[in-house]
Amino acid sequence: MKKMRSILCLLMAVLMLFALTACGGGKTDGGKTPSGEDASAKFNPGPKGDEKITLRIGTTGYLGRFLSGLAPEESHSACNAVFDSIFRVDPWTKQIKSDVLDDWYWEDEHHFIMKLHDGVYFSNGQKATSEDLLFSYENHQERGSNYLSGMYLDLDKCEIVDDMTVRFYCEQQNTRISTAYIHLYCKSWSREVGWDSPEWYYPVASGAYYVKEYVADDYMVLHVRDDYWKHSIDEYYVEEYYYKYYPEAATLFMELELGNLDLCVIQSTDYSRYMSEDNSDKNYNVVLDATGSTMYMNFGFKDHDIWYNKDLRLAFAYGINWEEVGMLTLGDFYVANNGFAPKESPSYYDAGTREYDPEKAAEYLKKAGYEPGELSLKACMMDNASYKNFGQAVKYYIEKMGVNIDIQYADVSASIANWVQGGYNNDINLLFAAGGDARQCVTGSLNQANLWPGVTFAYVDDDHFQELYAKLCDPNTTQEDIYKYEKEIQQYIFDECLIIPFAEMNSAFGYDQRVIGPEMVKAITFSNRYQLTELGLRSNWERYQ
Amino acid sequence: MSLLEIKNLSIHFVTRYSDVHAVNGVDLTIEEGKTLGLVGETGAGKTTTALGILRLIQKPQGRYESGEIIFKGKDLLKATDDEMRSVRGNEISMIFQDPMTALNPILTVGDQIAEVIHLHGKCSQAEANERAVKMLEMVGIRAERAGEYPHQFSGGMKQRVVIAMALACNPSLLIADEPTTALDVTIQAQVLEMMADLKKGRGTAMLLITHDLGIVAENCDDVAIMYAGEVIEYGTLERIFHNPKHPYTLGLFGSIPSLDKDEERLHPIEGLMPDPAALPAGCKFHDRCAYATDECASCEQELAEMESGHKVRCARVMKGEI
Amino acid sequence: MAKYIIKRILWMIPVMLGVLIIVFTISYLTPGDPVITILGSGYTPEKYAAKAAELNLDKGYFGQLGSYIWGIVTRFDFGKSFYSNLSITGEFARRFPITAALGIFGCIIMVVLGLPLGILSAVKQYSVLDYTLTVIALVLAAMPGFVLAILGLVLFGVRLRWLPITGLDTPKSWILPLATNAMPCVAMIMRQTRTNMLEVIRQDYIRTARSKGLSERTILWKHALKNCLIPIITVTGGMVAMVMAGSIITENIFNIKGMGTYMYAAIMQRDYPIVNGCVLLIAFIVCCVNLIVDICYALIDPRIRARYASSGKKHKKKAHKEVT
Amino acid sequence: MTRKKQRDEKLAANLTELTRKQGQWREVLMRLVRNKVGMFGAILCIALVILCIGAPLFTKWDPYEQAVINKFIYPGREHIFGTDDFGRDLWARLIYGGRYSLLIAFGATCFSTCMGVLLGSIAGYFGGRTDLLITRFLDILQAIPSLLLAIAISSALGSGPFNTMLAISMGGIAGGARMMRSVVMSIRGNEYIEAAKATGSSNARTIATHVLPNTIAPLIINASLSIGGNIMSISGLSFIGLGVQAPTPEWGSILAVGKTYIRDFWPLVVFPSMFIAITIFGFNLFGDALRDALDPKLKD
Repeated sequence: MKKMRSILCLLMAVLMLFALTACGGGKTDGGKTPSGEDASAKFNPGPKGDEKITLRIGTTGYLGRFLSGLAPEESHSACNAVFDSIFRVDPWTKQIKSDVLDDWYWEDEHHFIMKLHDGVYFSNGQKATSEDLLFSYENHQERGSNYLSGMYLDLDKCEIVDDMTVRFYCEQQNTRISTAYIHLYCKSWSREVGWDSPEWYYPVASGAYYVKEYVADDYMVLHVRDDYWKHSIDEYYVEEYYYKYYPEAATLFMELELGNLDLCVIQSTDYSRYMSEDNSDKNYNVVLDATGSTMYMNFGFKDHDIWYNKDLRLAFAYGINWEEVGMLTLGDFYVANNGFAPKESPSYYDAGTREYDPEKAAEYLKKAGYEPGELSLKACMMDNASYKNFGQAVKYYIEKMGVNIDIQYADVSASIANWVQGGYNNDINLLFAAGGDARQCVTGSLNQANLWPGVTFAYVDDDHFQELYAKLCDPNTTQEDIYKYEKEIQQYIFDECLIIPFAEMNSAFGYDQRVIGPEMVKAITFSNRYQLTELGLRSNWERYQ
Repeated sequence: MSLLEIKNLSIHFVTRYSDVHAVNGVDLTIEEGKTLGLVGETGAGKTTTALGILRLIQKPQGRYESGEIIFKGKDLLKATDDEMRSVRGNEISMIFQDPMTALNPILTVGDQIAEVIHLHGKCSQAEANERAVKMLEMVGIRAERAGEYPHQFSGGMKQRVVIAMALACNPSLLIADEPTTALDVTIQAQVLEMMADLKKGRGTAMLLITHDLGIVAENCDDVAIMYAGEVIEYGTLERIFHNPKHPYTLGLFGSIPSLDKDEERLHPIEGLMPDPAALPAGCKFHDRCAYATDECASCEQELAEMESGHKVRCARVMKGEI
Repeated sequence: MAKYIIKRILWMIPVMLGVLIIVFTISYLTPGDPVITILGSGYTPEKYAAKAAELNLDKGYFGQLGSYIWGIVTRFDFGKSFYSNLSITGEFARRFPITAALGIFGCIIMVVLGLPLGILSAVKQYSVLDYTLTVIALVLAAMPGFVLAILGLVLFGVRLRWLPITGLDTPKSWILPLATNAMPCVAMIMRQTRTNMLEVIRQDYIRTARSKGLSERTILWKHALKNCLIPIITVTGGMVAMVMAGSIITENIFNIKGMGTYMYAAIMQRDYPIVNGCVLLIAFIVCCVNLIVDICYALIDPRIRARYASSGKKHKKKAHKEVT
Repeated sequence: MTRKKQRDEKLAANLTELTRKQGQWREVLMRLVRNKVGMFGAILCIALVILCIGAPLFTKWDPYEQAVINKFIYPGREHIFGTDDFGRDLWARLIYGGRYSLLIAFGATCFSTCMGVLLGSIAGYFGGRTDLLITRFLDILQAIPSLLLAIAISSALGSGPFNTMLAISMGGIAGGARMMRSVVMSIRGNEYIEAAKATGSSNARTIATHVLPNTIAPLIINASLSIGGNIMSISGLSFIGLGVQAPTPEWGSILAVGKTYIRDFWPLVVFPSMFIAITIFGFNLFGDALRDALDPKLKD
């Protein structure tokens, strides 16, 4: 009697398992086209009267430290609020602007002049001088951060003209010096506390917000300064940012659903579920926004001469179903794009597509002189979701083509270290300009392609390409010429199959409709970073009132 | 009026696979202050009968098919649980066979005795402890050992504790289920002698269950011999020992090796106990009985009175053929 | 008896030392150079040497081990995290109480729920209650922890909105994490209690107790329960280790800032000082629990208490391992 | 009379005949077969093993064959268990994946049992100082929860089937060794061990011939019960991203991927959990039945 009942137990156990999971799952039938923008007007977010708010932001990235440029990447958004940036992109005009410089220009081939605004004060009351301006670049070399790469700066030859101007010396002209993400550091304070002190969690800076509270890997509170030199305190609508870290993305989205968060980045799985359900009455909404960076596969030219053989590159172009790889890697964020600028950007150019054709791929492979199964490649990728998906998707097609590939996944910092100078064992790899470029231009996406030493596999060892790229980076080429060259370089890349672009990266932001509108969210966010100083100003909110 | 009368008691154990008839129509009576010996091979239903009296048969499987157990005029089978609880340990108490496992290993000996006194004696805990210590001294255990644990006592000493516990509330009937089987011979005699003294002193009736005829001879007033769940011979000690009639009883006495003759081999009764789940019809002993006839195998046997104070369940005996 | 406890505590020191050495060796053998990961890309040889010296990575295995042990023993300093440069001990001070509280409450729930349910299903064998409890136990024991946690989160947090889903500020928010972390252990304890109880109920001394006229309830609580506690305590000891290890998964999903999330982040960033520190502290808790388990044995079972006392003289031996 | 005599002789005859032919193992097997629940568990395990080894026979789909168009198809006629986030057939992935899961679990159990036997028998047999040392080492091993130990080791050795197996087996050693030690110590006292020593057999030979055979029973029980635990640890490691890496199909890693789609596509969570549950349940049932069969005094 006891025997039979135990078998019954198993059946009931399996049934219960079934029921538990089924009721946990929601219903879904594939994602629809993004339509988050038509938020109903019944929520009228934005400032009413002169009240101030606390904005709650959720993130799955580590809060990190306020020392920009060190792995793992510190929280860019928080640095943007706490420090004044020497150069950053104006979210409204999408052009380069500066918080602290009155003027900046190329004096001649080698000299770049920066004029500091007279009246910038740090939070410890000290006035900013050209010493601090120069120090803001020197510290990166001193600390070994890779932000100076690509500026061809020779810091010994830079000199201070007067207490508000600095003349920088560069071996060759470049645009990177005026687009890189550099903050104004206070030299005396930095020297006093040194780079390793925990003081850097409550930095002395000239930005609009100061760090009121910081709990590692938990939350931080940025509060607006009442003695900010640029704007008075009542110009600010957002009094405080409450920045909370969530290790688990699923929990982050649920917090948004329950109304405990005002702004956060959401995953493609949550996004596709959101789009498939009717959300008219929900207090939160989602907006999709191009991050300005495109996704492309690089051939590791440097030290891997197999890639100088064009047939092999073409075999890869035809042998991999790029549309499918895009969909598998990015899910509902996938937008097909064969160029190096997002579709919205004026520099967008579709150089043409190579349809997935296994026979042609086999042909090219034989023409390149490899029997199926003869060639074997190695790659080391980051172990975050999109790289893992890309690795799985590509590995399937490459092996189907008859090429063996061994993909290792390493954590963020180990893979960066591996990409940049160790190992060189990357025959192929996926890259998307991590920082993205708010100006959504080709040079922004290709910034690693001409950089040496930089990301080892991204360098394109082709003279004509480097020549075209140099023209693009030359600051004095006119805007029309830039567009012309951008088209030319993208066409050249396609014809020579130097790099295979296949997707444009969107990211989705969840926001509380009662607090903030979709246009504001799109404006102040690009590639998962928030322009918190801009978001704080009441005037910016009134644009969309 | 006798202290305890068991009339036509039958207990069956019903499981999915088999229906075990452990006890089939047992009739026994125990007089005030007297000792009844219950003798039989293992599996004859002796212990089941004893447990039946205290209604300790395992609930789901065990079932009281029929019969009554009249104790001091009250039928215990009809009694409510509370009534039974006030009887157990107070009016009727029991000693079990294996002393090694009969005591709770994690409670002190004194506590275990005091527990039953406190429960039935309706006195304070302190007084219960006192009486417990007195009981221990009566069974020959030093008072200061009351605070010790069962694992600190030998087998014999443990049995003494169990006896002390059983007699603590001065019960009118003591059921002893093979009290000395697990002990070696020397301790056996001491324990039995002690039980006899205590019994005489307090006038306690006893149901002594054993398969050792020597013990029965010395301690019992009446004897009942059980076979396959039935009492096959029942009578006073003299009648049974001097004039055994039932073939099985003769076999039992025959299998005791006599001291004066030098015998090479023992004389066991051939064959095995019948399977209680599939009892043969008619006389249960007929397939092992030397005098069995076809008639024995067919008709049911009655426990009839052969002479005063001596009953036998065998038609041939009643007809005087054996 | 007290002598035995002191002896056991003394024995904990070499065990903890052993744990420390094992954990350190494992992380020492891990490939990947911490200095490069800290300095990032543009490192120069002399900066590399300076940083290596600072993290005393240049002293070779025994040097590092020595300074690591010395740091912990004297200043209770677990060193600094590679990335955040914050002292680990400070973080532990803040996070350890949360995980410890979760662990202790988890254990209490385990015992408070597991024991009675086990007894109930043992006493009422083959009843409907027995089977429903067995089915629940089977499902909970077979489901990996994180599936249970996320299901609970989705079901109670988002769908029904009864319980808050993150943090531990309101008492209500303790329910979900504790439930999902302790449930599998409750199931195991329930099964263990049931088997033990079934065994104990069949013992002779229970029949003796019944023959003494005690009511079923007293027999259950006074006689049966105590006897079947011993093997259950061993299982509970084991469960505590499981609950502590399970905290990594639960704290992550419920966003509780305890040792679990700290260690998870450290594993992801390959931040070895933190991983070592967390493992050490959790191992310490498990050692303490094992000691408490041994003491509970002695409290409950006089036979073991006797053996402990006598073992003080003879060679060291933990007797209770044989009993269970 | 004669009828009775013949029946007795026949009974006695086949009784002796039965016991003579059966060794101890046959008797255990007899008892095991009679235990229906145990048999049910055994059938479950064997079915799983057959399913996984003979995977190509049970499905025409290739576990690595991916196609985005049939992503997240619900279970139907074509795909029995539906498809996963890469459009690969879930049923194929689960039965091919079973090879990895069961192999890792078995491997880990064998490794920890062998180490356990080694350490346990040495500690039990020699006693004294070695026993003290080994017991302390076991304490150390047991102090670190097995999941943490597995995490530390697999992050050191790197992920992959073999490293995961090694990492998981470390946790199981302490349990096996401790049990082995108690069994050996109880046997060591027996006379036949002294007799073996008296006849001059070396320690190793004594252990191998006399001590080990008696410990086979508890070892098998411990092993079968620990397989369930190992499978749980594998899925725990995969949750943290350390266990077997994609795209290798393995129950734990499929479940870890399923976790992200728990609210969108329930089959990706239900079916791996079911496979894990059935395996654990099967091995536990079989283990319990084995314990009852090998250890008759433990009444059911």
